Amino acid sequence: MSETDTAKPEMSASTGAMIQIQGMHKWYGEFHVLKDINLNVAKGERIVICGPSGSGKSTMIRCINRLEEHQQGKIIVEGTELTDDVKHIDQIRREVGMVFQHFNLFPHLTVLENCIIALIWVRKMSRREAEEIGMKFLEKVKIPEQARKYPGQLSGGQQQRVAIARSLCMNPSIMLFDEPTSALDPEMIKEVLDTMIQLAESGMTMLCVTHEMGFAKTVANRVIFMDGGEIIEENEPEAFFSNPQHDRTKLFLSQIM
Amino acid sequence: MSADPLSGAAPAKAALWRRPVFRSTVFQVLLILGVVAIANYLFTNTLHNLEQRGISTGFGFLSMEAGFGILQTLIPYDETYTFGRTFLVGLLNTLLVSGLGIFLATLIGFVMGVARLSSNWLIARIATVYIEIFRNIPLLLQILFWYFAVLQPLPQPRQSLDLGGMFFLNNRGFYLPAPVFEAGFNLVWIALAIAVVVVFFMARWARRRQEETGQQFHTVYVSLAILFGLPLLVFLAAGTPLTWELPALKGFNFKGGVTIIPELMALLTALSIYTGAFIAEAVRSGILAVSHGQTEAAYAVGLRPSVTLRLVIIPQALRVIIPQLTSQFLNLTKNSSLATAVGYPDLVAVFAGTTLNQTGQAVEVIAMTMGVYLTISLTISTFMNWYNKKKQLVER
Amino acid sequence: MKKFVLTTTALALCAAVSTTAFAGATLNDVKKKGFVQCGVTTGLPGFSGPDEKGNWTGLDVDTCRAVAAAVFGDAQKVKFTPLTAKERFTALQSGEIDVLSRNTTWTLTRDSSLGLNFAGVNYYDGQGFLVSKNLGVKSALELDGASFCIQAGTTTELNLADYFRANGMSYTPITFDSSDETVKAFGAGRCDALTSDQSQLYALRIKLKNPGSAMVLPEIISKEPLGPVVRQGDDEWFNIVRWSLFAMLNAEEYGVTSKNVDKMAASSKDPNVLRLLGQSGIKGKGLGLSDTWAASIIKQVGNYGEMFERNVGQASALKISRGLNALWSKGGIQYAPPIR
Amino acid sequence: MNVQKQPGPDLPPPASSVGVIGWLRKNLFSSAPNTVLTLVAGYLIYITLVPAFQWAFLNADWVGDSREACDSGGACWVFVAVRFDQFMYGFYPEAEYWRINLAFGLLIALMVPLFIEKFSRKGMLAAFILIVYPVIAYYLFSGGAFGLVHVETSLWGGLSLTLVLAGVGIVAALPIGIVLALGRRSGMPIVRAVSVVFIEFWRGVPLITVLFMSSVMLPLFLPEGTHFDKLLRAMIGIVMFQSAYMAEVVRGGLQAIPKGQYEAAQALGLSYWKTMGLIVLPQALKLVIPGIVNTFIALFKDTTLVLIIGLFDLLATIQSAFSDPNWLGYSVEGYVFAAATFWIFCFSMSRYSQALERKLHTGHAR
Repeated sequence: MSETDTAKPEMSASTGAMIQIQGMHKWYGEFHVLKDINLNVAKGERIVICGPSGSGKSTMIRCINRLEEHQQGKIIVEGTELTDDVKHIDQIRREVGMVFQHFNLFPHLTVLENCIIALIWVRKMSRREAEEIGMKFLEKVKIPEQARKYPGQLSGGQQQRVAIARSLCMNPSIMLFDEPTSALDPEMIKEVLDTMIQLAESGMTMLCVTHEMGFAKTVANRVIFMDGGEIIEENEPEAFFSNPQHDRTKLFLSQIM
Repeated sequence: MSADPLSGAAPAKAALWRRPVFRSTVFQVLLILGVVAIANYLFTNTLHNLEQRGISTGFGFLSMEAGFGILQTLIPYDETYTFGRTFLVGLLNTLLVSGLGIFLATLIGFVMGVARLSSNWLIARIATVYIEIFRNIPLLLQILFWYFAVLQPLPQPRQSLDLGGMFFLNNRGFYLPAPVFEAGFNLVWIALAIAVVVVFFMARWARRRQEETGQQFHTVYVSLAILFGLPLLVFLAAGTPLTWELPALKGFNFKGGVTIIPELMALLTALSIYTGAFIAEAVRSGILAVSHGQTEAAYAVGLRPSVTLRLVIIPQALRVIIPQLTSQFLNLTKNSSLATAVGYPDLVAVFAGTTLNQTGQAVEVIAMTMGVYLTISLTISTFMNWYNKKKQLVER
Repeated sequence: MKKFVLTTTALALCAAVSTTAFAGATLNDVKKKGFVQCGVTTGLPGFSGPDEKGNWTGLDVDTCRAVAAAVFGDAQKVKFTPLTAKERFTALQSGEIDVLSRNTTWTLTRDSSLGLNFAGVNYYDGQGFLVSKNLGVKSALELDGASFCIQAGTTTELNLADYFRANGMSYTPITFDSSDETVKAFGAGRCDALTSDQSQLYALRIKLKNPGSAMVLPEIISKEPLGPVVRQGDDEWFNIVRWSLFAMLNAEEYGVTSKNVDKMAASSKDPNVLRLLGQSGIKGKGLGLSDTWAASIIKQVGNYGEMFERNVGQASALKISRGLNALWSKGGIQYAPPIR
Repeated sequence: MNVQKQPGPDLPPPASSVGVIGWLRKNLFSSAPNTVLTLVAGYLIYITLVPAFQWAFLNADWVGDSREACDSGGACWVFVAVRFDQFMYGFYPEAEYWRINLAFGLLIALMVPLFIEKFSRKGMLAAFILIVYPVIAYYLFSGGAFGLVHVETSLWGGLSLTLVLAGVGIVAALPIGIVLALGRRSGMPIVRAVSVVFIEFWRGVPLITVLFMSSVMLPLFLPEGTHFDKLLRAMIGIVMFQSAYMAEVVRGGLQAIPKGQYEAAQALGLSYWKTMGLIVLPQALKLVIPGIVNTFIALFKDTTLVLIIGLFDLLATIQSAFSDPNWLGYSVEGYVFAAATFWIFCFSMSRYSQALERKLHTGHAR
């Protein structure tokens, strides 16, 4: 597929990287879920992570904002190392937005309230200010008219767009997507992907766990293939899809294409 | 349906007895007749029986002198008061034990429900064991156990357990110092009232300020400081106008102070421990009903755990907990009628027991007693329906 | 559908139970059932209670047996319903039992507004106090401020209130449903004194862990004539119960006992005895009973004296002396109208 | 810029996160407050459980036939052992115990196939248990026919009475509950109103007043001279009370059946009763089995209330044994025995209902 017309950011070594993951390991009890993960993400880079289920994709990105705890190695986000320290965790979570497979909107709050809750309680904004920002992002995801409704009244695609707006309100420098479209009906996938493409075009640093290969080809700078808790292969999208190197990658691609 | 679908004419009318409307009308009329007939049958029988046996009827007995004493009365009462008064005394005693029981059971239930979900294995295990033991043993047995096996073997008044010279525990009850308000204490009450008003307005101001400027205010701490500090200052300024009346052994028993009779203690302990186990389960299921994704989403947008709990988890968990909680409150109130097994003078013991026996007017007395419980339970369930409707999640 | 269910239920109930529709028919009803249903205490030594084998014994129980003997000629044709003090009147009013013989005190209210009639007195009693010996109290007047264990729904409750009011003293009542609970609470020291009819105090004292540690105070603060009760409005049944009791008293007066009753019937020259045993005079006609109604009572249950001694007197664990309950001719007040 | 990596081997986790130490760290000492909590709780358990265990087992007396056998200072289980038969059978004649044993044995034997997955005639068997078995059990308990000696209900008692009351309560309440639940969901306003009033009335009053009413006042409502058994009257009270609760459980099940099921049944031309009887109720009842079991547990515990109206269930029998002058002062043992008995029944039933709930993936509370 075609290259996107945004400038390709430089692959920086360790300086200037938004996220640095070095030698990270994670275990669930005796089970070794993530093995020696090394990954650098530069500013503005858009990475798609794919792989069979249970390969540790979600776990890896959930480690980045400490929804999961890693046991070995380092995760550094914008120069802050992720440790037990609550202050560091708070700081990193403010910089990192996340969109979940099942949206995880707060069902007891309206769409707008979902968007502004963190602005009020974390950024300590006035309600009016927060609502302005909230509306701005709801407009951006093209559902300002739903602001006063409750999440339960929206379609899945609309809910996911609200979830994206909710994350954007916090003005994050990195966005994590954990299979954002896999719980949606086909006709809704497109509206969510469109929003994500729009976001990518605005220069947001993004890590997406997704099986939408079309999306990967359109927007990704890099595609990462994971299996068995390890990064098996990573490459530019075109090369990755046209010329996979590893057997497991080939097998995986043959199954989903 | 019409016989010939092609004719286009108005559908032909079915025979009367085949029409659903007719059938349901007939059925309902028959039902009403049946219910009325049965009610009438029971009513005439009762009237006939009462008349036949020369049993007095009507509510005149309520204004007759009762002539018996009651162990615990919240309002002035002695033998010269009427049966109407005994009704009131019993009712208030029921409300007392229910109110205290609801408070304690909720406390125990919330602590145990949260403890059961604790990450500390031992704490979670203790909570589980507590819940599984106490909710699977009949309440009556628990009441009897606390009364006959735990409280009665306590020492006699003269060998009371002395807790600091102010609190005494023996098999006649738990004796606490009673506050004696001297002149000038009224100022403290006034200060407290002012503090409440101040805190109320402060909370409003803080909320508004936050909405306008985003600045947050330590409402909780400041409120507590005002609520306790202001009355305390006034209290000290007025020259500490409060003394404590200590219970002391005089004659056969302790006199003075506040007494919690063992009947109340046993009933209260059993009711709150038993109901607490059910509430703990409700709390646990409520918290579990909020999916883990909600917490993750809240963390992901940067909310701190305490804020997450307050704004995201609790409001959603309460939707599940409150209906179960109200029905437990209702059960507790109804179960307080087991008071009669240990001689606590509640409504059933005093009114449906002694009063019924002295007057012999079973129908009136039992009707009044059931009426009270029905009123309580209908009030609570009306509230619950209202709450459910209000809090129902809006969905497509 | 529901109506159908309800009517069938109602029909089923009507079919399942025996029904007699007219007042004054207790006797017919009892005869039809084949037994007398008698309400007794849930257990009070000497008055009523089941022994280890489940047989009911006691003074109140024997009073009922006498009625059964009069009606059926068989003192065993009686069934017992144990009742708490609270339940007893409702049970009688509602027709659950035919006669209530449950050490119940005869009072004006109970006679008039409860729709009941007392058929006589099988035990003259009075309310007293049981206290622990180490309390050091010698008289009830020293009990100001004490707490009392009482049984709910009894005249005891009212008498206690009256007595303390009259003497200007204060007290705390602790009211239980059954006498078992009162004695248990007293034994544990929940109250300073247990108050009840004196006869019961002796009976309840046996149930203490250490009966010797408690004593009965001398005061008797009330009159407690105890006797069998029937529903108002059935004079025939009322007479039967009343005269069953009188027959036993008369028998004692004339020296007729369960041992000599047959001999007396055959050979006595005393016209009083002959009339009592149905050998002459009105016999059983007036009561609607067989001629030997009184003879069967005496033969199977005994005369009043025998009944008394066996259950509460010297032959029992209670060892209560006859006192007021001796015959009028022997210094007591038990007095039965003549049978003629 | 292709980067490749060969898969590495699974490594063992760091020692501090697994094994006994890892478990302890994670579950007991994960933070300072947690450590304090653990230590305090551990101490509390130590000071309560150890003496309780010593009292109940180490220092207890188990054998003997009089109170003289109890001299070790611990629990006197002899008291329970001596009275065990009475606790189980009440005053039922000893020679006839086999009838009670047979009745319960038969019931258990009949119930076993219900728990076997492969058994295909569960419906038939359940119907047999609900309809035919009660008749058999009645004659076994009561006698008076087939050459069995008649045993009056006033002699029934102990655990067997508790079970009879709870069993009758649940079996009789089920059909009434179903009718009431259907009534409450009916489209006919009057039917609905009557059901609602009935259900709310019984749910709003305490069982003890219901029992009191049925035990002494019922004859007042019926024609003069109507007699029936005290136990039967207690049962009527319990059944009325229970059917209201049962109705709410069944209603939960009915609500859980998707509308499509009703529509599909009607599309097939089934009448109301056929729709209910053939399509909706079988599904709904299966859904609410856990709820029914829970109601049964509640009822089982509630049967203890009959002691207040003078019936001798397990608790009342034990309670009455306390006043035996030869055995005064062993009430704790009696209560503990009663509690343990009730607990075993209730706990195993509640576990069963939880397992069912998991299996059916549905709660009964709706």
